[in-house]
Amino acid sequence: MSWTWFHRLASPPHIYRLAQRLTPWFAWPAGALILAALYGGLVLAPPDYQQGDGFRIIYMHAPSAWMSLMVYTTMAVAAAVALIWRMKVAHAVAASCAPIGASFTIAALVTGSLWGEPMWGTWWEWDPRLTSELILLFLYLGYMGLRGAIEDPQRADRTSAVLAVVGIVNVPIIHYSVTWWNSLHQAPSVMRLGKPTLSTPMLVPLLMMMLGFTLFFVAVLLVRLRGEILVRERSASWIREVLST
Amino acid sequence: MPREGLEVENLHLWRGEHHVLRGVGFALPRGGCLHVTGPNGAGKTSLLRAACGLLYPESGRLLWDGRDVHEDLPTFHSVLMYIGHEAPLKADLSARENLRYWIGTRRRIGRDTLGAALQRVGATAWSERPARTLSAGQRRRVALAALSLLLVPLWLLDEPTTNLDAEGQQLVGTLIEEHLARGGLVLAATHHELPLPRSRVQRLELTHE
Amino acid sequence: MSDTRTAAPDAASVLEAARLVLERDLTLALRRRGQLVQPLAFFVIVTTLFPLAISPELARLREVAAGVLWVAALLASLLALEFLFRDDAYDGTLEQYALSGQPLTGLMFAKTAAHWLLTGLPLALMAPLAALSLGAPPDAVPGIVASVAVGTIALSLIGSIGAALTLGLRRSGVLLALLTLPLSLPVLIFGARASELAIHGEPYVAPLELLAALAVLGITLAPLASAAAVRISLE
Amino acid sequence: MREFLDMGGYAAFVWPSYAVTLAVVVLNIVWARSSLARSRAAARRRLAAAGADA
Repeated sequence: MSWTWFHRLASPPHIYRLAQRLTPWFAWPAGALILAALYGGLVLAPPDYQQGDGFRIIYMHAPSAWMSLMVYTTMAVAAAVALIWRMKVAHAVAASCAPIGASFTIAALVTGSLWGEPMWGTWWEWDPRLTSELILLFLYLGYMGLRGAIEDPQRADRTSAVLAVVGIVNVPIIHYSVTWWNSLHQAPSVMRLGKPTLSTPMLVPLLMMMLGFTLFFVAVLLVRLRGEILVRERSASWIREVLST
Repeated sequence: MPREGLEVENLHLWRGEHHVLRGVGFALPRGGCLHVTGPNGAGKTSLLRAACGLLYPESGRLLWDGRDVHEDLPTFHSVLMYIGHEAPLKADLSARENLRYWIGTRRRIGRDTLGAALQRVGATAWSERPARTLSAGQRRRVALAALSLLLVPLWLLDEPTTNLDAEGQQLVGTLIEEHLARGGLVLAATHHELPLPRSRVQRLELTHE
Repeated sequence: MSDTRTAAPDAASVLEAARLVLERDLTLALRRRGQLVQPLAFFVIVTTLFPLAISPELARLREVAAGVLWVAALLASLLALEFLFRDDAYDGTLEQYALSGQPLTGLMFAKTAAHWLLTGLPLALMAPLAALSLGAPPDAVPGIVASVAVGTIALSLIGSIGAALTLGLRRSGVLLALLTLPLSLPVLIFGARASELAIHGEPYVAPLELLAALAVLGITLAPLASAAAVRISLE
Repeated sequence: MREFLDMGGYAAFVWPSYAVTLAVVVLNIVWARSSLARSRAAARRRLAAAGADA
């Protein structure tokens, strides 16, 4: 059947070795991109005409916010694949995603708050994007809480996968409702925490940082994935081989 | 050429870190009865639950009339009846009500049919009492009534004779024999003897290792 | 003697099965009224706490009435969720549902419908009383009843997913709240807005329609998710 | 250099946000490696237990 290549590709030993081999190919470019983007963002980019040097927080805030959503989406897609085709490797991917995504969601919230204080004069503003980010953090915490609370590992995988899929259906609805709610109550004097209009020397480091973070995510995911595969694997022969290296 | 009945091939099942079923296999033809025995924790209940498609095995196949049951579970479920070691009765409902709501989700039943089934298991006297007041043996009898009401081919019974008096055990034997005679299949897990002639029963012994 | 090669010839249809599931849950609830009254009592108590905590001035209370009403309704419906599947999971009823050969999605829908009839609908009928005590004008009553009634449909459906996901757990209360509340946020926003507009005598159709859209989306998707979660809990 | 560190008066906001985010980056590396190490140790223990059985 035409599925055999797919199953061989998705077989745990194959994925384990592939993850091991691929990690440096993502880790080093990620490191180089992040360093270059740091230099570009902190030194080369000119200050914003309105926010001065304060706008440089965007190089940390926006990529973190991007990560929080991108990782959640990855997790939900992996969970759906795992549920539909009963693929253990996909469960391992979903399990690896959650702590990474949650940590970057926290970073996005903290940097958003640090950005808000000089711009709005308050540490927390019920800005629609920050509020959505906070709800996203709750979704991550719920996912990890559910996974941690179920003792049987297989059931934990499958139950939390259902939650991840339910969550991703809700993310756009939550974001829409929060934006709608905010538009009702917005005081006109408050400046939106938004991207200032970015000139090219400002934009390039931002895109580099986002790409760097994305590659970094893949690298960390590959490392975590190996651990999660080992936990789920029963066949001893290749584990013995892998552990001896 | 598809064979009729239930076939289990090389079933491996894990519960967490425990390798509970290690390559279990058997074939149960129409009119056949398989008695699964073994000490506590040997995986009798797990085997039964895997055989009705509730547990998804790590490897191995489960065939009904030659077709993999996991390809179409609802159809497979509509030919089987599983009774666990506790009858699923609500304390606040009477035996009759329990039976109506339980079997009614699968088969249309009239009052008379229900009454006849209750009489068959000797429940007429207490069929209107809330299940809360019933003894373990009486609850088991309600489960037997459910079994006799639902004329599906495959019965999966977990400890069918527990808590029953001698007469109740004999009733289990009679019900099974009638079922086998009309071409039904029975898979029963118990460490007691089944109240049936030995010649009618295949045995499958599960061990710890 | 009947043929044993196929399922029973007089097999029940999904609708008949779902109707029986619904009837059964309603019968059970009526025999156990205490459990039925608890969420309602909770709702009333929470809404009476606010005047004591804020001020007895009706003008001030009116400003927060819609929010108070909805947070209390959300928590009250959450309170009732723990009982939704728990007893059925313990005594093996869910197992029988999963093995009935009927689509489990349909039976889950029936159970959720029963849950709404037993908590959402009474809450919608109680809500005007609470709103009046918080200074809402009598004209606001239809809007409040409509928004709470429609909103609790969505809440029951979202809640059924949470309840099904936490089935295998010994202590599920806090986790159930952590899973359900973020997902319920849109319902809270649209519901509170509809009630607020009703209290201020303004047209509230737009948020009510959004609530209805959420309820419809929930009706189509939530039973699928809770059926999947229930099956997994039986593994 | 002084001027750079001052960030046009926004130093108190810019540097902590860089510190927090980069700390999250570094912690992710540490956590990922330690989680892999833990899983490897657990797998080794399981293999040893299985070996003792046989």
